[in-house]
Amino acid sequence: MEDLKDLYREIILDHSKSPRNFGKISPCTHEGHGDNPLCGDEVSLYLRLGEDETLADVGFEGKGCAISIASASMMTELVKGTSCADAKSRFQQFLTLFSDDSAQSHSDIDDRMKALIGVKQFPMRVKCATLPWHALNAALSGIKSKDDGETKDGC
Amino acid sequence: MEDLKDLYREIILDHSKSPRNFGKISPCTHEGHGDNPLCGDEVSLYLRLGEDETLADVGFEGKGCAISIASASMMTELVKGTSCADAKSRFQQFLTLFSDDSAQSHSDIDDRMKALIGVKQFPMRVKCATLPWHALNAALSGIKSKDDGETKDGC
Amino acid sequence: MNDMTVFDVEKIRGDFPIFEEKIHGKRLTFLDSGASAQKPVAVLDAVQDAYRHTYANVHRGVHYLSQKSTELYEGARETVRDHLNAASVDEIIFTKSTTEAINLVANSFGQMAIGEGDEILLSYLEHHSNIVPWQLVAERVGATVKAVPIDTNGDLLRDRYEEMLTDRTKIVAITHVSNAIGTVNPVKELIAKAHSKDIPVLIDGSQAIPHMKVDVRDLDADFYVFTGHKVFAPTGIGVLFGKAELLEKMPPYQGGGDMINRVTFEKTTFATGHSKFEAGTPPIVQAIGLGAAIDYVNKIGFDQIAAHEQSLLSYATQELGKLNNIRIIGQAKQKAAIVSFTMDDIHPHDIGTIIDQAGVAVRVGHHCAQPLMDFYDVPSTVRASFALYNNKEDVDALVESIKMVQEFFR
Amino acid sequence: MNDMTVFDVEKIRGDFPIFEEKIHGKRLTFLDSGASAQKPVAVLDAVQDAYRHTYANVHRGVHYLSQKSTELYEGARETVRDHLNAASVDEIIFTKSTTEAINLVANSFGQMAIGEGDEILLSYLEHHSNIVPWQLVAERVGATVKAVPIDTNGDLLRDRYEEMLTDRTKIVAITHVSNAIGTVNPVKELIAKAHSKDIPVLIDGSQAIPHMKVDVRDLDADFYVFTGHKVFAPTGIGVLFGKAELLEKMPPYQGGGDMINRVTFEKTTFATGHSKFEAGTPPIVQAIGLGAAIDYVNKIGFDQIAAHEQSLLSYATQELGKLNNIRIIGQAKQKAAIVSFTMDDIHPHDIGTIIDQAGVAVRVGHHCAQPLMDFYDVPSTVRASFALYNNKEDVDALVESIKMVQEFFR
Ligand SMILES: Cc1ncc(COP(=O)(O)O)c(C=O)c1O
Ligand SMILES: Cc1ncc(COP(=O)(O)O)c(C=O)c1O
Repeated sequence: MEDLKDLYREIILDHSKSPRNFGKISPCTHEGHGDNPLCGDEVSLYLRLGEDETLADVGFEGKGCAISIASASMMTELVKGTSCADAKSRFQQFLTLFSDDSAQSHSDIDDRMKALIGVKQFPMRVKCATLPWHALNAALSGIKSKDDGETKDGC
Repeated sequence: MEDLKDLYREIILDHSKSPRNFGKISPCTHEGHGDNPLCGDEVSLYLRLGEDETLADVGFEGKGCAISIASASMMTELVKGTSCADAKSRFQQFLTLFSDDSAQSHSDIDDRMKALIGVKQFPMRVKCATLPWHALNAALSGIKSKDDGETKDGC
Repeated sequence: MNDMTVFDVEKIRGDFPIFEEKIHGKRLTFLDSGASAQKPVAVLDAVQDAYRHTYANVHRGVHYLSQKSTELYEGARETVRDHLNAASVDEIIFTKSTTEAINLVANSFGQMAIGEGDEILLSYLEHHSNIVPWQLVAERVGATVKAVPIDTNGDLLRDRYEEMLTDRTKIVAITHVSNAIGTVNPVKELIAKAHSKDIPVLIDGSQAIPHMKVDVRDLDADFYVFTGHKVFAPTGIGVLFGKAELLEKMPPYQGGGDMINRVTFEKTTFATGHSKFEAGTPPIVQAIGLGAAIDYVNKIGFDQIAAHEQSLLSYATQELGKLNNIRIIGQAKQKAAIVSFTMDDIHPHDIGTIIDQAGVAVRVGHHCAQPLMDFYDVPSTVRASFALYNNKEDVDALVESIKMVQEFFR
Repeated sequence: MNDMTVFDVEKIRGDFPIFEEKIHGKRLTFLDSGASAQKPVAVLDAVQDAYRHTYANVHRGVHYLSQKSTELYEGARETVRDHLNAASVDEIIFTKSTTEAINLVANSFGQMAIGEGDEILLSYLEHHSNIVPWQLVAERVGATVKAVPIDTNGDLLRDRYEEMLTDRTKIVAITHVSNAIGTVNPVKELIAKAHSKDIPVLIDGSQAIPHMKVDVRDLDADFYVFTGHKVFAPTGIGVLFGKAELLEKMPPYQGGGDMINRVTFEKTTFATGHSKFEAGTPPIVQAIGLGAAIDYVNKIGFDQIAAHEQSLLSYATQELGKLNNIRIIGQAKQKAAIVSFTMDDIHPHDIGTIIDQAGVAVRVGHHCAQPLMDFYDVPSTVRASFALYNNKEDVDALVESIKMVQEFFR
C-alpha cells in the first residue's frame, strides 16, 4: 500500500482528474501520436511552434490510465513556452529517471517529472508514464519514434 | 538378448544374407515401391502377372536392414505362383500379425510370416518388416499405398 | 472417467502448487486463467518424469529412450484424439500454440483454396490470433476479410452471419468462446449453415477446451484449434485438429526434418498424415504434459467443472453488479466463466495495479481483441476469468478489492 | 564465468538425473546427444520453479505473477543475447526450434528479398531443416536452390563456394557444424566471402552451440539459429538471432497476439523489435529453461567442454578404427565430437537394435541429411555423438557393443 500511495500521489490524482491543456489546439503546427499496444491506450500531442522556435501552445488528447493522463498533463505544463531543444532534453531527462537510479536526486529535474518516480516500483506501468513523452518526441522530431509515434507537419 | 535371438532367428539371418528372388525380373508387368522416410531404406518390387492372374514371377531390389531384406525375400517366396487375390490377403494377414496378439497362433498363417513375429518386441522395427509388403501391395493395387508406395503399369 | 463423486474445490486447489505462494504478503486470488492457467502436480510430474526417466528425441531412434519417448509423445496424440473424438491420430497435429495452428491453416489452406476476390469470414468476437493470420494471407492473395457483427450483449448476429456466407466465402474462422467477454457461440449451428454452402469452418477453441467437452465429429468442425497453456498444460504446445480429407490435400506449411519422405536438391517429397505438418523436433515434453493435463480434467469431469464455474460466474456477476459505477461488458445468452467490466472514471490499468496489491490477479487491457473493444467503444476492460480451481473466496476478494479501488479514487 | 578449476566429468554426470536409469538392466551409454541432449537438474529446477512459483502469461499483465513471469522470460532473452554477444535483445527472437527459425527467415526474408531467377546457396552438409524451407520458398517465388559440394573428407569445397556466389545469390544458408558427420565449417571466412559480394548469410548453429562459444558479432553473421533441446534445454524452444537492420525491414511471419501495434479489420499495424516475430503466447517456461541451460554450460566453460569432447572424439575414432570392417564417414580437418560410421554387410538399423540391448544409444539412419548420404552413397550410418557428460567408459561400451554385433552376424 505504501508503494501505491507513492505511485498515486496527490499531484498525480489531481492532474489525472483535471488534466491541463487537454484538447486539440488551433492553430496547430505539429502533431505526434503514441500507442501502447499492450493496453490499447493512445495519446495525441499537438504543438504550435512559435516564430522563435518555442512551443507557443501545447495540447493533448487521448484515453489512458491515471498515470498516462497525469504524465501528459504535467508534461504540457512543463514544455509550454520552452524551446524545442529544451523540450527534447526534458524528454531525455524523463527517460533517465527510470533507467538511472541516481537521476532522482538531480536538482535540475523538475518536480513535476519526479512526481512520477513511484512508477519505478511498477515496471509494467513505466510505459504509461513515458507514452505522452514519446508522443511529444514524435511531434518534435518529425520522425517515427521508437514507440511508433507518428507525426505530420501541419495538423 | 533373448529378444534379440528371437528377432534375428536363423531363418532371418539366412534370408538376409542370401536373399531369394533378388533383382529385377524381365519381362515385368507391375512394379511397386516402398520408402521408409525414417531411415532412408527403399524397396522396389517387380511382378509379372500371368494370363491366369497369378504372380508368374516376383523379384525385389533395395537397400535395407536384415529384417527388411529377409522379409522381402520370404515374401517373394510366399507369393510367387499365387493369385493376386491370395497375395493381397497374405498382405492383410501379415499386418494382422503385428496388430492382433492372437494372430500368431492362427494356423493359416505361413511360418515364413510368423518368423518375423520377434519384431513385435521392437516397435521401431515393425516398419522394416512391413515395408516390402507395402511395396507388394502398391504393385498389386496400382494405387498409391499408405506408405507412399508408387506403382506403374509396365516397368 | 469421472471418479470424483463430489466436486471438492479445496482438494483441487491442493493439486496446484502455485496457491502456496503469497503475493505482496497476501493470499493469491488468481482470476487470470483466461490468459493462461496454472498447472497441477500431475502435469508437472509428467514433465519431470519425461525429462528424468525417458528423455530422447522421438521418431528417428531405435534405442530404448527414443522408443519410450516416442510412445509417450504419440500416446499424448492419442489422448488428444480421444478427447476431441477425432477419427484418427493423423488428424491431430501438435503446434506450439493456437496462434501457430491458425497460421498453419491460414497459410496452407489459404495457399490451396483462397484466391483473389475471395472472402474469409470472421466475427467481431475474435482474438487477434484469429484475425491477423487471415489478414496476412488475404493481403498476399488479394482476398478480403469480413467480420460478422454482434449485438450489444455480445451475441453474434445470426441473420447477418447467414447473409455474409456467400459464394465468395472460402472459409469461416470463428471462436468457440470469446476470451474477452465470454460469449459461447453456437458453433454447431454456425458450422451447419456454412456447410450447407460447402464452406469449411475453423473453430478457435482456445477458451472452450478448459471449460467444456468438445466433440469435433459432433460439431462437424473442419478445423478445431486450441492452446495447451490455457488448459493446465505447459507453455509451448498447441493442437490443430483437421479433417483428414482436407489435411491430405493441403500443402506443407513449414519444411524440415520429419515432414519429408525423401529429400534431394532436385526434388523433395513429403510425408503423409500428421507428420507432413510437424517439421523439426516437436515440443515433445510439452505434448506429454498436455496429455497429462487432459487426463487430469477428464478425471474431474466436465459436468462438474462446468457446474462449478457457472455458479462462480453467477455469483461474481451478482456481486459486482451491486457495486456502483460498474459496467459489465458482454451479457451473452450463453457465457463461459469470464466477466469483463469497466468502471466510470477509473481506468482498467489503474484498477489492475491497485488490486494486485491485494493479491488479486486479473487481466486489464484489450485482451488481444481490439475490434471488439472498438465495438464497445472502450480502450480496455478489467477481465476476471475463472477456472476449476477458483472458489467463492476468490469472488469475494475481487469484490473487496474493487471497493478498495473506489475508496482510493474517491 | 568458469568457476570449476578442473573438468570433472563424473561430477557433471551427477547433474543429469537420466544417468540413474537402467536400460534393459544395463548402464546407459548415451551417445545420441546430437539428436537431443539430456537435461541437468539446474534446467529441470528452473522449469519447475517457473510453474510452481511465478507462473502467468507474459507481457500483457500488470499483476505480480505476470510481471515476474515477464522478467524471467525477458531475462532469458538477455542471457541468450549476452551468450551470443548480440548487440540488442531486439535481435533475439524465440521460436519453437531451429526448424521454425529457418522457416521464419526463409519466408520473411524470402518475401522481401528473393524473387524469380534468384539463387539460394546451401551446402551438401545441410540438415533437412536447412534445405526444405528454402525449397518451399524457392518454388513459390521461382528461385533456385544450389548446394556447395564437399570433398570425400566432408570438407566444403572452398573454391566452388566462391564460384557459386553470384550476383543472383540472395542468401547463403549454411551449417556451422554438420550433424551427420561433424564437419566444422569455417563460417567466419564463408561469411566474409559472401559479404564481399553483399550477400547475407544464415548460419545453422544447432550443432555448434552445445560444443563451442559463438560470437555472432565476431562472425558477422546476419542470421544465426539454434535449437534449445540440443543444448540441454527443454524441448519446444529455439532461437533466431538476426541483425536489427534486417529484421526491421522484414515483414512479419506469423500473425497473432503480441506482434501487433493496432488491429482493426481495415488495417493492422505491427509491433517493432523482437515482438514483431513472436506472435501468440511464446514458449515462456521453455525460454526460461534455455536461459538456465546457457548459464549451466557457461559455468563449466566452453574451453573445458571442447577439450573434453575432443579427447573423447580422438579416443573413439582410434578405438573404432581398430575394428574390422568399419568405415568412418567424415574426416574433416575440424570436427565436432560426432563419429558416423558404417560396417560392411551389416545395416545400421540392425546395429542400433543390437547395441541398444547393451544399453548403448546411438542414432542410426540418414540423420535428416539425405543429400549427404547420397553423396557418400550410403542409405544411412551409425552416429555416435558426444556431449559434455560422456566419458571414456561410454566409448569403451560402444566399442564392446560393436564387437558384439560382429559376433552376432558372424
Ligand atoms: C544441423 C541441424 N540443423 C537443424 C536441426 C533441426 O533442429 P530442430 O529439429 O530442433 O528444429 C538439427 C537437429 O535436428 C540439426 O542437427
Ligand atoms: C480465443 C483465443 N484465441 C487465440 C488465443 C491465442 O492463444 P496463444 O497465445 O496460446 O496462441 C487466445 C489466447 O491468448 C484466445 O483466448
